[in-house]
Amino acid sequence: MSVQTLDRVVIRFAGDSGDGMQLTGDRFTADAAVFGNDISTLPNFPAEIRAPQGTLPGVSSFQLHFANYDIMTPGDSPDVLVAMNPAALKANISDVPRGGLVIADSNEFTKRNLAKVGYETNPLEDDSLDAYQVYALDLSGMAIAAVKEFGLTRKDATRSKNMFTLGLLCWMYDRETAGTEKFLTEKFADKPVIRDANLAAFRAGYAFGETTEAFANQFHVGKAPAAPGRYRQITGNRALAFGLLTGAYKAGLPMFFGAYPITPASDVLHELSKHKRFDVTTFQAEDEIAAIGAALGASFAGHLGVTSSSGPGVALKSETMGLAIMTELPLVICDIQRAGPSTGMPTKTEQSDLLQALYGRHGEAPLPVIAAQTPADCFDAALEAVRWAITYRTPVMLLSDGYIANGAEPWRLPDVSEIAPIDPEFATETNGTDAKDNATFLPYKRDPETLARPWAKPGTAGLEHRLGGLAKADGSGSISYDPENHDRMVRLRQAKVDRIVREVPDVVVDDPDGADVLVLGWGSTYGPITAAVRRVRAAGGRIAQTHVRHLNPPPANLGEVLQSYRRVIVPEMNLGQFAMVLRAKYLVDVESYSRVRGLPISLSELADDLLDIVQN
Amino acid sequence: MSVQTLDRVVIRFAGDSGDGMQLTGDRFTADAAVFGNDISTLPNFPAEIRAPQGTLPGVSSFQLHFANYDIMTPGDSPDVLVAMNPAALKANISDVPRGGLVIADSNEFTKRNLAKVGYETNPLEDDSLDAYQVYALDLSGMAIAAVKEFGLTRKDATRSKNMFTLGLLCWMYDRETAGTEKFLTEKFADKPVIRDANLAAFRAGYAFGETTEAFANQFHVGKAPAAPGRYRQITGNRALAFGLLTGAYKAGLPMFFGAYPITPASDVLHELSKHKRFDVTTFQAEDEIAAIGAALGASFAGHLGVTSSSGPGVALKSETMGLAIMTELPLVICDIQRAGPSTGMPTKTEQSDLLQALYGRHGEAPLPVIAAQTPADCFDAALEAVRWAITYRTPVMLLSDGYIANGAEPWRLPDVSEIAPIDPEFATETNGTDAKDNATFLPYKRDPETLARPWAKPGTAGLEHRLGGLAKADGSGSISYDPENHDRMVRLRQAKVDRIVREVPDVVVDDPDGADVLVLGWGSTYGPITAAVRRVRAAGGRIAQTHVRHLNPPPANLGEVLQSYRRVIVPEMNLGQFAMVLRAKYLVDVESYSRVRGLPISLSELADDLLDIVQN
Amino acid sequence: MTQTSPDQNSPAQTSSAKGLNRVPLAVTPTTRKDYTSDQEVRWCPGCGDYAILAAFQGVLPELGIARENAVVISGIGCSSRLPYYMDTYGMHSIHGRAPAIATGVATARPDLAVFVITGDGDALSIGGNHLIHTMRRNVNLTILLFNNRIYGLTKGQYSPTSEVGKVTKSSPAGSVDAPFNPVSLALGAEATFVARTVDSNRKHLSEVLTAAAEHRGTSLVEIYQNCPIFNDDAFTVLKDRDSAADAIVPLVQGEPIVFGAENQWGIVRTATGGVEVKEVAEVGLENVLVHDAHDPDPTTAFALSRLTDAGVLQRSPIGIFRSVERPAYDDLIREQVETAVGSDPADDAMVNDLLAGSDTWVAAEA
Amino acid sequence: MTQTSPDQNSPAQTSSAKGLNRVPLAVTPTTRKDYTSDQEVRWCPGCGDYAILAAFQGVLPELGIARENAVVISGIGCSSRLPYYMDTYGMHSIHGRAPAIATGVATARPDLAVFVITGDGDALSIGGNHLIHTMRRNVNLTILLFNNRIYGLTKGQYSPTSEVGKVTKSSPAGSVDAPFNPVSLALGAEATFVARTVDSNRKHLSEVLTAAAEHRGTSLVEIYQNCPIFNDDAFTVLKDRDSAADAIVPLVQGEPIVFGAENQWGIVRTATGGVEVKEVAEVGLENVLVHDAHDPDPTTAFALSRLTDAGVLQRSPIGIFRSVERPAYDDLIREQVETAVGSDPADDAMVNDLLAGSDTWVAAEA
Ligand SMILES: Cc1ncc(C[n+]2csc(CCOP(=O)(O)OP(=O)(O)O)c2C)c(N)n1
Ligand SMILES: Cc1ncc(C[n+]2csc(CCOP(=O)(O)OP(=O)(O)O)c2C)c(N)n1
Ligand code: SF4
Ligand code: SF4
Ligand SMILES: [Mg+2]
Ligand SMILES: [Mg+2]
Repeated sequence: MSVQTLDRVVIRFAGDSGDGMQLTGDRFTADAAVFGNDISTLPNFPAEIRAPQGTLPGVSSFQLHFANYDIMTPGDSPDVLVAMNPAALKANISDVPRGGLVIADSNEFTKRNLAKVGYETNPLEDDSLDAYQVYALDLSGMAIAAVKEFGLTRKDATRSKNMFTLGLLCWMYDRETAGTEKFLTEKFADKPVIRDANLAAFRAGYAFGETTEAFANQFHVGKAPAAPGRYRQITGNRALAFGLLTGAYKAGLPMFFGAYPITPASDVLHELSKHKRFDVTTFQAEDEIAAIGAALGASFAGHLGVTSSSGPGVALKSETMGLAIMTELPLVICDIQRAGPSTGMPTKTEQSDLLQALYGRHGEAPLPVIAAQTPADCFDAALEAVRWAITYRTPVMLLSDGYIANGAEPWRLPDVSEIAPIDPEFATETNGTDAKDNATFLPYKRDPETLARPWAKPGTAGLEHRLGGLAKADGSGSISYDPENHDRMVRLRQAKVDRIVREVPDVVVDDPDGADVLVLGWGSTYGPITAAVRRVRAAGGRIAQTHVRHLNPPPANLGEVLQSYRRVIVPEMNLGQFAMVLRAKYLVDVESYSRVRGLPISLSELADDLLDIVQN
Repeated sequence: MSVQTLDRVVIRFAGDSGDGMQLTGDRFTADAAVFGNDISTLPNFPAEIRAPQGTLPGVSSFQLHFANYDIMTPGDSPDVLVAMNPAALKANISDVPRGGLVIADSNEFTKRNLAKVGYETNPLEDDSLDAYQVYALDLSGMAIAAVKEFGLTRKDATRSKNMFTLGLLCWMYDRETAGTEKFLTEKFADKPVIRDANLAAFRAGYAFGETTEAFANQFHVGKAPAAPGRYRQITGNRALAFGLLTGAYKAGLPMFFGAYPITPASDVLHELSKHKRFDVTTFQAEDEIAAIGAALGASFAGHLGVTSSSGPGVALKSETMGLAIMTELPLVICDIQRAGPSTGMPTKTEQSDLLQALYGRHGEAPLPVIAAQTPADCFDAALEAVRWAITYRTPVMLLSDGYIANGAEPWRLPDVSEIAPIDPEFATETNGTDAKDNATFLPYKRDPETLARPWAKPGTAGLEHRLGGLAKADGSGSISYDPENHDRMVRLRQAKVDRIVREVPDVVVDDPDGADVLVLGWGSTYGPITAAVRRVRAAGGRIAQTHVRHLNPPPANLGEVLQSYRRVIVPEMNLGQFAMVLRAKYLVDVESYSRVRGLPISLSELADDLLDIVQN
Repeated sequence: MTQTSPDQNSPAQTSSAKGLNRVPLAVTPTTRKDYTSDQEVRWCPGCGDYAILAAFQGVLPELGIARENAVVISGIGCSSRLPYYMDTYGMHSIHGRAPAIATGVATARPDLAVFVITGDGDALSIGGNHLIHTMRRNVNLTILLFNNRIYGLTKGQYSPTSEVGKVTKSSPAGSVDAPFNPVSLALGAEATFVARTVDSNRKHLSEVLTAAAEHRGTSLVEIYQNCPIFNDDAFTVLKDRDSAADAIVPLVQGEPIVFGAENQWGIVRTATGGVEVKEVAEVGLENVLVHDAHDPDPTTAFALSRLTDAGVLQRSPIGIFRSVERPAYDDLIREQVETAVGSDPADDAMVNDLLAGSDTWVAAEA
Repeated sequence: MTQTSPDQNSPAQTSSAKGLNRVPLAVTPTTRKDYTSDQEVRWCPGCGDYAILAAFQGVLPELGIARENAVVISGIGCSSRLPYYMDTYGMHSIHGRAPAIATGVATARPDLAVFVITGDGDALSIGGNHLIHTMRRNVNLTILLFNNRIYGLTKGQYSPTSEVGKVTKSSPAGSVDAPFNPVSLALGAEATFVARTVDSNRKHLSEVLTAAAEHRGTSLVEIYQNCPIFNDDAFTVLKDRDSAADAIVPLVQGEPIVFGAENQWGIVRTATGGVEVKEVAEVGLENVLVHDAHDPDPTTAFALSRLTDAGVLQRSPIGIFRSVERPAYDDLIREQVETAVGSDPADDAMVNDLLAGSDTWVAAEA
């Protein structure tokens, strides 16, 4: 048996919702990451509700791409498909290119299970999979045998099949087993029987690979070059939670996080609720309006208010965002986008809340918008959102989406000590005089530099003041119906947001060959676009690429950049929302490349299309 | 005494909130309208809450412009100011051009009242009003005297001063008294003492004008030429309510109107609640979400669902609009805009909800948007919204604003028999076959022409079906997570809205002189822009004008029109929202002319600015 | 052109039940199968929703109404998937808004039997306001509140009916929110019909649902529903054979409220106005409270609702707590409209008159 | 860099009242004038809001707390203008959301005394859900619900407390909505402190507000407030000298509930669990119900709430219906956080550790 070296592999684990595929994928990913591969993952949950066992809608999958170089996406098509039942095979086989590897649990290919998904004969036995390398193995049977001695129920015993499978794959891809063993030991620390059974199944799987002659080869994917540093693997939602937490920490503020559960944003709530140690309070509200309301109240009280949701919940928050804009208090609103409109496809991804983020409020109600572009980048984006919110006393909208929220990649750990602190600069003294020339506090007297207003915490004697949603007089913040004052205040609020461009670095264009076509994206299309651009270049196409992270205010040089290309292509998972904004702002005929499938844009399709474009 | 003939007069009635100025203005307007003048009015309420008597915030005013020609606005500055107390004088005098007429109730210029608004000396007695023609008359004293015989309380007696004043002005402007006498007789039919006292005060005011020598002149403003027909005076909110009602009537559908009170939209609810006779049900909901929800439920049940609100309430409705878009049911959503953001200035006008109307929803959620341009036009706009909603099975957003909602103008009455009927075309039969080839109802099988889906009323046997917010399969409407289906459905919903362009007439440009500058507006700026354009032309400037009523989808020829002018100026009461849309859509460098003062754009300021532009 | 509301004047024979009195009867009797749609039912194995669906599909044919006149409106949640499985008119709407949407349906159409399917999160968290307003208005709806005391669809966060201290993904240190008692809340919100039943008791469930549908006005039925995936032990005491008899307190109209394997327990009034559990042998059957759901005063029903502790349920009355008559919102508002419309619908002339108002003038040909 | 929450560890002396137990006391006593802002008060002449404002401005100094630690949050409505007139920290927020916003304030800051000012529309119509959830959680807030039984600010539409049949601009044929009884609703929503008082009775108003502020958890105070402009006769029976004695039923802790000019009327329990009015002479004072707001069972309080008819008010108890102890949401959740933070706040190393998690690897210099 030999070890064959590969640059990259895409494995897709697929099974029934109850088969533990997410866990299997996670573990394999962790091992690959710790080993030093670059990784990118794509979990794919069934629709929110549980479908009956063994049916197509019940299939859950997890795709992992690992490589010895810097990769950008979880891959379009898997090299290896692990199918734990007929439904998993049927749902996924069409994505596997001919010649791909299929490992199937033959034990589950019973008449009944086959019938459930409409297979008339067993595909493992007829010739329908001839184009693939198929390994039909009795995975569950072997797992059950491996755990026999522990006296588990049949159900529990069968459950260990995922660990058996993981063991087998660890062997196939030449992985260390220590990480998973440690993981299992810790996870089941207080259920020793389950722990030992899982360990046994895992080891049995590994041993099966090693001893059986079923497999011709082991494969090895080397370490990816990576900037020196300490790394971990991280999902977008966790990184986002960490970014918020770190921001509050660097500002020396307790965080108040108000949320109402919603897919795919709930994990931000779940993550933060674990970190009370860091002075984070999570409030599970009765609805999204209460969630943002309480967060705004906490900001008024001098804490960092944060709220997070997905499209339908963010829609409900719009009225309160208007109040946050009027009261000019720090607030971070996270929108983890999913496929819409309405309930749409809650477990699928999309970028279609951009216009809601920019314009979804009544009146002139501007706020800054930042979009994260990869799972790890959610950390930086969230940290920046906190910084802007506090510095400029403004609600900030942070956009992520289901793809990066649930996907994972290696993250080079920052050193918290090196992150610039955020100064909330609470007001402590009066800053003006009233009509009678007494010293007074003017809550709307702005910092001439940032246009931010002072933030005075309740409890500070002498700075008592009232905020509210009514039009307010410049400076004093008293109710004002003066027409000129209103016009001025509307423009001041806009100017404050526009001025944040000071914080926005110019976009950098990656254009090694002096191309005349530019592809421009924002948010989670970063991975697919970058990968597609590589392919185009590899195929000899000249193409420039840039990615916008600050959607409002956009970078100062953006217009210039757009004008300097013959064609600008903007791939988005919506009907061209950012393209519209760019056209309006810069009067450049940017072309929207729109795919609204609830999936990340296909890198191969995009690469082909871009190649077509640059070659014309 | 002579009667002097004038082309136009602008009168502003101003007094304390309790002084009945709105009623006085209304009556004078009605008389002017019935006489045959063209009219335009601008009520100006104090902030929503009552201020203490005699203070500046408590001043309520009503401006009426009447003329012997077709006028466009209530006028920038009043020729005549009626000031019922010092606060009314102080709040309004700066708007009166030098030489203007001021009629003041000298009785109210007491030390106490003067002090309340910071007058140190009595302006009726010092020289501060030298630039005006001032008539300081004891209006309340004379009114009280006139009603003495009726034995009213002093408070009630004092109240009659507004009718005294009205009588005086009727004389001054050579008006018939019969209309007001009829009005008072009917209004106070069951309070004979009040009726007679008001009549007496009114007649006394008229007689005072006739007999005293205080006034040198009577004035006469002749009839305005008008298209032949029967006319009435109407406010925007009433016209809007009538348009909705007529639309439902022409469709043969009962109307279900769900609303939660909010300024300045409440009057639509108030008006419709009076018309149960026309099968209109009004539902005062617990909030705006319930209001739109119940309306959508009624549409599902086969009635015409309608909801109305202003910006803050419309924001709350966004999530449900998404459901309406997904279920493709008829629904009309009226947004009577007011000054924002947040609570803003509820009694003031603005056009700043346009982007919310177009984009304020999560996901790709397109809907048609129609904007009314004058009070009377609210009828046509509402009727059209109903027609589109029913024909295309779509929520339609109808935009009005505080200016036209409360303002009034003459309206040439339509003949309901001549309005084209609206066919709800309820589905009555199955329209497809299911997997087993049985006849079945496919709720998302579209009309190839309109792309509208069939609307089947509950109670129709055989067409039972389930709607919902989850992504749905093309045709059957079943839940679908298929990526290609989702992409197709997103585009189909967009295409359906885009296709409504079939209903949209091309914009017509008024360009008598072959100008190279075009001024383009939408909504309630119609009046000020048209008036300003007249002035520009009168001053020799060449300028073209067009006004857009269909904001989504816009008229087919709009791009072409924009491209054919050297400069395009877009005046809006916001920071340039429609300008942004035009730039994005047509890549034309339209220029935003933005005034955000909570007031209609000043016609004289606009005229000056436009003149500047065309002369450069 | 004249305006008609054909749907409101259906000539068919209508139900004699008050709650359905303008709903046409089926010409040929329907069966459970008629109410089953072609969609595959998709809940987790063992989910209590299956039993409720089955009972509901069984009750509808019994009501005798025409299937096409049944409308089922839900919000969002596992439970709210139910309309897809019913071959009636239906809408799976948005989170928390089903009572509002159903209010529109019921007000527009007296000839429809309108059901709302909702969960403890949908009805009591985001939708709490619509729920209480619907009850105070007494809109003619039958609301099935599936209370699994958890957010099922979003994978198991605590809900407004979860017990204090509940550890979930969003409350790793235990939740600190005191729960609602849905029956108390409904009574405080002026509900005219409030009942509770259990997914696992098909007979009781069917009886309660039938009574609820036949009640005119809002009927709120709280259904204890097991979620084996995220909250499997929420109702163990009530469902466990050994403990159930001592834990479930059946309310039967006109009967003394007794329970226990030998009916050895009875409910008696306390001196301070509430109710408590006593041994029947000790107090005498004649001193046991006789259940009267029709009492116009909701106080005793409220007292009974307090028997349910909000923690790990140890004891809970099931049955109809309250069932009283009060005019339904939709009937009243329809009456205003129907009176105004009268027997002759508006015609063009009337609309023209309305538009014209009383002050018009004529501009002649120039 | 270390993280501190200075506001939570104020060294100043704090109030001894439970509801304010972490709120610092004023160093020099405050007066009503200190609480008066420079904004001109703008309500209609004769509006009941004036009296409530005055009473509130009088109560705050009595509480002894530092003025800068008082926060007043309101929604939208005439009543909700109140914060502008208070020289404290405050927010005039948006319609219906004040309880949610105040929950954030109170949870973040135990050293603040947080008041919510709201109206019957603001609290019970659009804001109903936040209100009931606040009460069930028992967030430490004092809620002043100005009930004028009308929407004042929007010029007089009927509200969820208006009587059936009310003719307003939006209900020209008379409204058909049955109103809420705010006290019943609060009790159904698990409120721990529920009281009612009247704008015109300064002494009672002040006493009730003081008790409410001193209660830990949510205190709901319904205040009958006259709106002379749009609903002038809503409380005539209660305010008219001749009828008031027979209409107002004062609840006094530990005292028999009697009323009438000669205290000739008393409240007694009915046989069916409710309460009713009897002549004291007839039943004997010893049989009159003795008021106990501290009864852990809310049933009697609920029964008392039903004495108020929802129409033209003929009779109404005022005073504290219920006042019981239950842990406050904000205390509990803060306790979790404070315990986790402990005495040594997180430092860089701890944050670095958190970010790193347990599975890290190192990429060396290439
Ligand atoms: C506006 C909005 N917020 C949040 C969600 C996410 N969500 C869907 S169902 C649900 C709660 C479900 O709980 P419950 O009503 O008890 O139903 P169950 O699933 O337990 O039957 C939540 C939070 C959503 N779909 N829409
Ligand atoms: C979202 C929203 N909807 C509606 C309104 C309009 N509005 C303001 S106050 C109010 C009702 C006020 O009634 P209430 O709370 O009883 O206060 P009151 O004026 O009687 O004191 C309404 C409907 C609003 N400001 N915002
Ligand atoms: S999660 Fe719970 S409630 Fe939802 S389907 Fe599964 S078992 Fe039923
Ligand atoms: S409208 Fe009524 S509640 Fe509002 S300020 Fe005037 S009197 Fe008071
Ligand atoms: Mg639930
Ligand atoms: Mg009110």
